[in-house]
Amino acid sequence: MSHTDHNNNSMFKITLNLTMAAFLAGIIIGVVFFFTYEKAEEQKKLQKELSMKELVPDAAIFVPIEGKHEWFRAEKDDKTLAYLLLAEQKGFDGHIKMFVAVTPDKKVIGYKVLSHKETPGLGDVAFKPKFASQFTGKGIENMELVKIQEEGKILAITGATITSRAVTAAVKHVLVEVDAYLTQGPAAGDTGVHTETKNEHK
Amino acid sequence: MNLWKEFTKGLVAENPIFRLALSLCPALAVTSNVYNALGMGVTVLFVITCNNIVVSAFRNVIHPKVRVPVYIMSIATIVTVAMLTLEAYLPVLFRELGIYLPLVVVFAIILARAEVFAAKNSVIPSMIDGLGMGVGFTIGMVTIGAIREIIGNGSFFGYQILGSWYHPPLIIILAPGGFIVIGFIIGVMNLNEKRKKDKSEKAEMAAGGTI
Amino acid sequence: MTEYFLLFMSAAIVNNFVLTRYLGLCIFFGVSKNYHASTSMGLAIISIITLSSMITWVIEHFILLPLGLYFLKTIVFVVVIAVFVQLLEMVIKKFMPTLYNVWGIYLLLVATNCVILGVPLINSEANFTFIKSTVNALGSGTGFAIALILFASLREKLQFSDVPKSLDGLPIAFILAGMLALAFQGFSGMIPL
Amino acid sequence: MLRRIKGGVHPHDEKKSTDDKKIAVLPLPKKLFVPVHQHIGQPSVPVVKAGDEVKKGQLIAESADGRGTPVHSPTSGKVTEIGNYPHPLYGKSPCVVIESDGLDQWQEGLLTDRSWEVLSAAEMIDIIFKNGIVGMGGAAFPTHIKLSPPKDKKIDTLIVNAAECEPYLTSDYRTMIEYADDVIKGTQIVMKILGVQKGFIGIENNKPKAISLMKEKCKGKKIEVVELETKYPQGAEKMMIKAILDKEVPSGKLPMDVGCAVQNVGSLKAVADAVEKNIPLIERVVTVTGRTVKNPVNVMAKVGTPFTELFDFCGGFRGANGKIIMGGPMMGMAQVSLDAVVVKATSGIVSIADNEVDLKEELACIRCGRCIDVCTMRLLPNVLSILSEKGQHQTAQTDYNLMDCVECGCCYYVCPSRRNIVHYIRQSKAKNAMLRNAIKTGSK
Amino acid sequence: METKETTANIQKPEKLVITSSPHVHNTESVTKIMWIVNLTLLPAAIFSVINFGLPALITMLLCIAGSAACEAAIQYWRKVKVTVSDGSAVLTGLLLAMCLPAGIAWYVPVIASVAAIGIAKHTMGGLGHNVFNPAHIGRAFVMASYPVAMTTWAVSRIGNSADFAGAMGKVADFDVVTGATPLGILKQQGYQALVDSFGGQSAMYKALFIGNTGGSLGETSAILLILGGLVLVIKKYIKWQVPVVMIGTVALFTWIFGGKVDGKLVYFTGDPVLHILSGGLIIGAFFMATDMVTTPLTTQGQVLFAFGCGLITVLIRLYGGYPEGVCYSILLMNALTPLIDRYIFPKKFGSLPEPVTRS
Amino acid sequence: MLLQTAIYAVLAMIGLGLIFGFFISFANRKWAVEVDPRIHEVDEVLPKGQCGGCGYPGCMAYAEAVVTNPDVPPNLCAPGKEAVAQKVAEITGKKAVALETKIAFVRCSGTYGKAIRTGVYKGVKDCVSANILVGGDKGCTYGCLGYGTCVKVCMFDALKMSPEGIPVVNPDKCTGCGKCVTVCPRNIITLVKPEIMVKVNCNSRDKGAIVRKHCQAGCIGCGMCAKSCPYGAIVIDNFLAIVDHNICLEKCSDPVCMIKCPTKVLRPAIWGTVPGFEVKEEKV
Ligand SMILES: Cc1cc2nc3c(=O)[nH]c(=O)nc-3n(C[C@H](O)[C@H](O)[C@H](O)COP(=O)(O)O)c2cc1C
Ligand SMILES: Cc1cc2nc3c(=O)[nH]c(=O)nc-3n(C[C@H](O)[C@H](O)[C@H](O)COP(=O)(O)O)c2cc1C
Ligand SMILES: Cc1cc2nc3c(=O)[nH]c(=O)nc-3n(C[C@H](O)[C@H](O)[C@H](O)COP(=O)(O)O)c2cc1C
Ligand SMILES: Cc1cc2nc3c(=O)[nH]c(=O)nc-3n(C[C@H](O)[C@H](O)[C@H](O)CO)c2cc1C
Ligand code: SF4
Ligand code: SF4
Ligand code: SF4
Ligand code: SF4
Ligand code: FES
Repeated sequence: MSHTDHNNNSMFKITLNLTMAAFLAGIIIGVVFFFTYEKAEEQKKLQKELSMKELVPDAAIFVPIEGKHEWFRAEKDDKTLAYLLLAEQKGFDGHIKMFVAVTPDKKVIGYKVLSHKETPGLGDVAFKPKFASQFTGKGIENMELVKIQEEGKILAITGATITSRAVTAAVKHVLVEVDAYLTQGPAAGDTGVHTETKNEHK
Repeated sequence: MNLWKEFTKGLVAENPIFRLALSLCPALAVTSNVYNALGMGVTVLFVITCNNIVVSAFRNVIHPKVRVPVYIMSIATIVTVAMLTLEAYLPVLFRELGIYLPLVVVFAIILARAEVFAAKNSVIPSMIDGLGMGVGFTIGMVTIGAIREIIGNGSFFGYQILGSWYHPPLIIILAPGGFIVIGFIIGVMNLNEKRKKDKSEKAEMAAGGTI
Repeated sequence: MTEYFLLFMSAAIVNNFVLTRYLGLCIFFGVSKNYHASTSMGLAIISIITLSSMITWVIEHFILLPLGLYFLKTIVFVVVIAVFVQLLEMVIKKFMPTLYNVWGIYLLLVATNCVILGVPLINSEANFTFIKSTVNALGSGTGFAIALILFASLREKLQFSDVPKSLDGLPIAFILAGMLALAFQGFSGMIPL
Repeated sequence: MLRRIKGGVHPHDEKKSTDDKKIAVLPLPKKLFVPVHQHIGQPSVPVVKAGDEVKKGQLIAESADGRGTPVHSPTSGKVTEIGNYPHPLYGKSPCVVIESDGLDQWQEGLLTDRSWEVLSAAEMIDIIFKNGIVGMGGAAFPTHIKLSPPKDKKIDTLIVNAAECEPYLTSDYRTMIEYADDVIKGTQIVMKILGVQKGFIGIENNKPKAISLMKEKCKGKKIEVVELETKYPQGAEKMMIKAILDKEVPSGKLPMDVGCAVQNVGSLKAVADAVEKNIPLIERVVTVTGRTVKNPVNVMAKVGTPFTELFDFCGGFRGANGKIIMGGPMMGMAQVSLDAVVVKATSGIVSIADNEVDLKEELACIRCGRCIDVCTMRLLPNVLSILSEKGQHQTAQTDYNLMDCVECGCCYYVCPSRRNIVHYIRQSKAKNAMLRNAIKTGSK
Repeated sequence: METKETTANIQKPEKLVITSSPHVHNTESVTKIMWIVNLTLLPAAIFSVINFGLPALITMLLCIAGSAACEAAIQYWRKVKVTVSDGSAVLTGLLLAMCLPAGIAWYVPVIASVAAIGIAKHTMGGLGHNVFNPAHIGRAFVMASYPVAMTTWAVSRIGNSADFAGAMGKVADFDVVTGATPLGILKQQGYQALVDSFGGQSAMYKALFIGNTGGSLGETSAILLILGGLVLVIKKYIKWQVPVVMIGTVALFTWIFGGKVDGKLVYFTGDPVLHILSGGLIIGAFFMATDMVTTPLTTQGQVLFAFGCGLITVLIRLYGGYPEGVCYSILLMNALTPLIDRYIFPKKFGSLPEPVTRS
Repeated sequence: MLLQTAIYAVLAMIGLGLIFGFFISFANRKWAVEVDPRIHEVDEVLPKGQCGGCGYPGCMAYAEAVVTNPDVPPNLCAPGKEAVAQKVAEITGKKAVALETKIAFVRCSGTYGKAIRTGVYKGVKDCVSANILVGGDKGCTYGCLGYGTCVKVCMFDALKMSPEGIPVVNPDKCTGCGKCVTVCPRNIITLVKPEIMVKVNCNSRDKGAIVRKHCQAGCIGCGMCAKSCPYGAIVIDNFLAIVDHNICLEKCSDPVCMIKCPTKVLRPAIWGTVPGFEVKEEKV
């Protein structure tokens, strides 16, 4: 670049130059933000509903539960079909974040993983139907991980016991929470289902 | 100025990933499948082209002392706009690209093209340069993504193309495999180049040329 | 205390930036040709990462979040870091020329790099406290430096090897990095965070 | 007490075939090719020309710069030519060709009979210089220089190097057995010149006869005979000093820096001859041996005698020859031609059979570290060889102490990859020297 | 050369060979070393075939053939001398097989061999140039690729049969019974469960020592491996310090930190014997941490290397995701080797302080 | 609410620009350090990828090195490619040194077929190494040993070992750096002007008879060329023809010397002809 003109080096000019650039950037971003924000929010909600819908296809709406973080009630025709809770559990490598759906009579419907860092092909088998379907319809008394097939229990994945245990623990925890909530009222239990203490999101 | 040449140089001869060795992070991080690779490639293509246009358009009013901050600001603005848009309209891709999306800002190739090319050329060639580099980048990403996905997962764009007889070595889609695959791709490129060079040298010798 | 220690070790070794998270690769491959350069670079990275993650934390938590400007995070972080590093470089060059020669020249190189921007973004994503983000940054930087120095020493050793012509240079560096990453897999699952 | 060094190797010593062979006298060759370059330093300058008549012991070449050594005619006859002929160390080098007249007549004024005890140190150094004495342990360093250390270097110990650690060679051993008195006398002379009170004779314990003989001769003479473990390179002077005095000569320094002087037994015999009888160094004991030599011998050979004559004296060869080595098999120089001649540093000529020549291919270093374990100079021979291979000769010198290597060859001896480590090291040294010269003379 | 007129009448040799000094050499060579190491591994290899039956033999042959063929192919392609006969590729193959479970699907050993020879060894230039232990790279490669297969261990036949003869009778049997390795059980179910599975502590030690447990081929015959290793020590092919330090470090740290009572760490209650005899530590310490190509040059450096291997092994075993850790610890220390070599080298001659005996 | 946030964003950005603009301009004024202006010039032309690919920790560092250190070549920047190298060379004046008018010339014709070897050399494949072993295996002690030390040392790929065992110079690539001259243990390579007419392809100062014994292609010092040259441009020194190229270039248009030379060691200076080349007699 040929800008070696020394008169050009005044503090004012430099500052102005940068400020103008920042101003333009601010305007552009501000405008785009203004026009996309609502759509994005909508999308976010939609995404969440989609995953919840996958778990409880029959539900018409998902109502956030008062005073609880990321708890939802799946309703249809004013009837509670299920409770959906966001659970987080330490897995083989990192935390597994998943939605767990539980019927009002405290049986598992299923779970859907939102994010995880388990090994592909090993740990993530636990999120595939073959393993996940074991939970369907089971209650808290069945939430026990075994390594050899046993009636009514959860059979661990060979080579991924840790992940299996994490998933089982998360589901069990949700069952406990829901149980407490239903039997003792809204004040009981955590505000969120997290077995690890972790700072909550904004 | 030959615009076609400006465009094609980025494809192979000055491929940003394999030849210039710039922007290596996305080349590894988001190439475990073709879909993500393509998404990232197109994002970068978009950003680099826009930024080249912006920089070349404003090149005469930007003070040299604040050049780098201003360029970065321009890139960041474009990226932010892209992010906001993706979030609103392609949320799935937005989530897949994860932390790498904001990091597009610092992919060396974008700043490098701004400095090397856009800052010295007018708008049209800069745009072509950006497109070429972006396409080259995308080609690189997709190549890596395809190889990794096919070998490491037996699939292509998510479709299982190798039968169930194929037991993919998972490592190819994990970190170490990514490094190794890229290493071999560049190796094969070098090999081709060397073959060509050897051939031309031999031809030279046969023609009673300089050696 | 243990928590911070584990966070540090996790960032430095178990979830090593270069080898498991693929950040900062341009520097990693660019600078590791030379052992001494890589030691200086390691120092530069550690200090810049830590300082910039401290600054960005403050900006995020006292300006951006209160005003609801989370979407400006990227642009603000990157500009702040770039300018901060530029200023730091000038100051060191002016007032500590000897320090500048061993260390300062690496500063500008890292200013606009994934790893420097990546850590503040990760901190912000994980919503770390100030201390935690500082520890995380320190660990990440240290991890980067460790990987860089190890890798540089390996590459210097490779200069004496008989690497096939077409693999010489960047390709073998990648393959070597792959093997290093394979070795680092040994730490996987050690500290889940 | 047996003294040892750390590191080193144990090659088979192969000394059986010659160690009981008396030193024979070689028949007078018809032509002698006396090289004017027989010591470390500048070549000497011939002072005779073609056609001149010379007598045995007559000066035929003079030191060029006063630091080298003069060369003397080994026999009487006529100078036919001064030309380039094969030299066992330098390829081709100027030689004074003398056609023998068969009379072997001494020049006048030599063969005196004087006692060293009446001469002063300075006189004796002059005599040693004039008679062209160089170190006969292999390095051919001018002895008069070694015996005139700078004023600030105080030498307090003389070590006689009688280790003869090289396999095959027995010339020093035979010298000790047959010229024991001369060796002791030489030792006493050098001790007087250097003004030292303490002398040691270091002998490896595979030569018990020499040890007992020397012990007997040294009685009451302030000279102590030290038995050394048989281990190559025990005879290297730094190792000798380490084993006997437990002192280490620092890198780049000389024995005199730790107050020592080391002399080979052959050199001492030559010193005694020069000082007492005024005989210049014109002949030496040479071991001619090897599996393909019909009758291995120790022989008193004149400087300038072609190797062919020596082998002829041994009755020729049996079987095909692979290599001819001047010196021992560990440090000797392989010869391209049998036309090379005996020089002052020729302690032996070893012939190695065709099938003994080790032609296993060199492989990459497998980093086994054996070379490091045996290197008595505590270097990293493998690293040096690799640096040399990759052309980083300067790094070898600045970072890996290239110049400390004494080229003993232990590293090659043990290297399972058969790396030519010594050759690589010598290449580095040579290239660095070339570079230094180029810089000194200004680049072209 | 001009011929000199001399009186000599001997026949001059045709053309002499010229090389630099020295002109003699001892009898060692790379080929000899490699084949002898192969030999010392042979008893343990044979035992593993007895123990796990034909599947073990097949795994072994696949690894060896795969390594050798890969080396030959690459060298042929690169137009350099094919050096399969030097035994180093065979050794890599054999050692690789010793790290794999018996009867694993055929492609796993093949891919592992290609990774070992093709990626770890020949991208760097072949024997002597590689920085990582090829066998371990091969193993780590398939470990990450086929984690399920790689953690499905064959169970000892000798352990399952009442007696040795019973096991011999079943050698030709193709079936593999799978189960957990001792360290796997330890990691998953705790120490007590492990001891119980053997029926007592001394029974466990005995089984481990003789090789009567499940695991990879080379994990199960401690005594034969130790014997083989001793031969190498005596032949000076390896330095005794390396296995001693590595095993010692593992023993010390597992003793201190390895014990849990009711799930809580109690110092000095670990079981070092268990850790020494299982998880491939013996073969790692004697045959792999001693691979000269990938370890430091000097003895001091090697001791440091061995210590590092031991430490990382314990870290991985006690806190990591893998039940054993020898493979990764050696790979990680391989990566540290150039640094060790940079800072640990012999003190140069003459640097000792001068003795003050001068008057 | 949304609008408010958007306005905040603009304001924040303006603030950012103001503050940092001020900082930078302030720093620029107070803390700027004087440096060689060429460093900046070089830095300007470099791509600023800050990739470190040149082996220096960044573009600026390379710029500094290439300006201040004469040994640093101007072509290390891979992203910049040739164009940048060209510009860097212009600014630093480096090409000028490299484009010196002289190029290397190998003074030996002793190819495998023509010159005998007296021993079997089994050492390190390097001319210096061979030379320290009693002068190596080549009969002629002046001749090229053919182990290619010069080829290895040439950084510009200008020397190639011909199949006949004598290195050949590629004049287009040779920069006349003289590295090969320094390293040849036999002093066979010299630097000459590229335009010279005849070259003496031998370095032997042995007598004719000895030369003949070792090599069919060597200069035997017969003096035919010297006698035939009408301008006295050739003298015989120690049995070797020495040509004064300046006289040739100035006066001669018809080099008869080459026709007269019995061993054809005197050949036209057509660069790149492989040793063993036969002079075509019809047209000189
Ligand atoms: C590369 C690798 C990745 C692994 N990833 C997981 C994982 O994601 N989840 C898991 O539970 N175990 C994982 N493991 C296995 C654990 O280390 C442990 O061996 C396993 O959980 C034991 O299960 P098992 O008792 O069923 O064999 C992994 C192992 C390896 C070698
Ligand atoms: C050319 C070729 C390559 C193959 N490569 C693999 C491979 O890499 N991995 C694999 O698991 N099977 C591979 N197979 C398939 C195997 O031959 C075999 O079908 C498979 O291992 C059967 O295992 P399964 O019973 O677990 O499906 C390959 C087959 C062919 C013909
Ligand atoms: C490796 C090596 C081995 C040596 N072996 C002997 C030896 O056996 N006998 C000997 O007299 N000199 C030997 N020397 C030479 C001595 O180092 C030293 O130069 C010599 O003893 C000095 O005596 P001089 O000047 O009388 O020759 C050897 C040198 C080296 C480097
Ligand atoms: C004592 C000894 C141990 C060895 N250990 C290994 C090993 O663990 N893994 C391996 O691939 N090769 C090993 N080798 C063989 C050889 O060194 C190996 O193929 C090289 O690493 C390949 O360059 C060993 C060789 C010896 C002599
Ligand atoms: S490096 Fe030199 S001193 Fe050391 S063993 Fe080799 S030749 Fe001897
Ligand atoms: S003895 Fe040979 S193979 Fe072993 S380290 Fe030394 S040079 Fe390398
Ligand atoms: S010219 Fe010199 S350096 Fe080149 S090959 Fe011939 S002898 Fe060797
Ligand atoms: S080394 Fe230099 S002078 Fe010699 S050929 Fe190469 S470029 Fe020319
Ligand atoms: S450092 Fe991450 S893209 Fe370059």
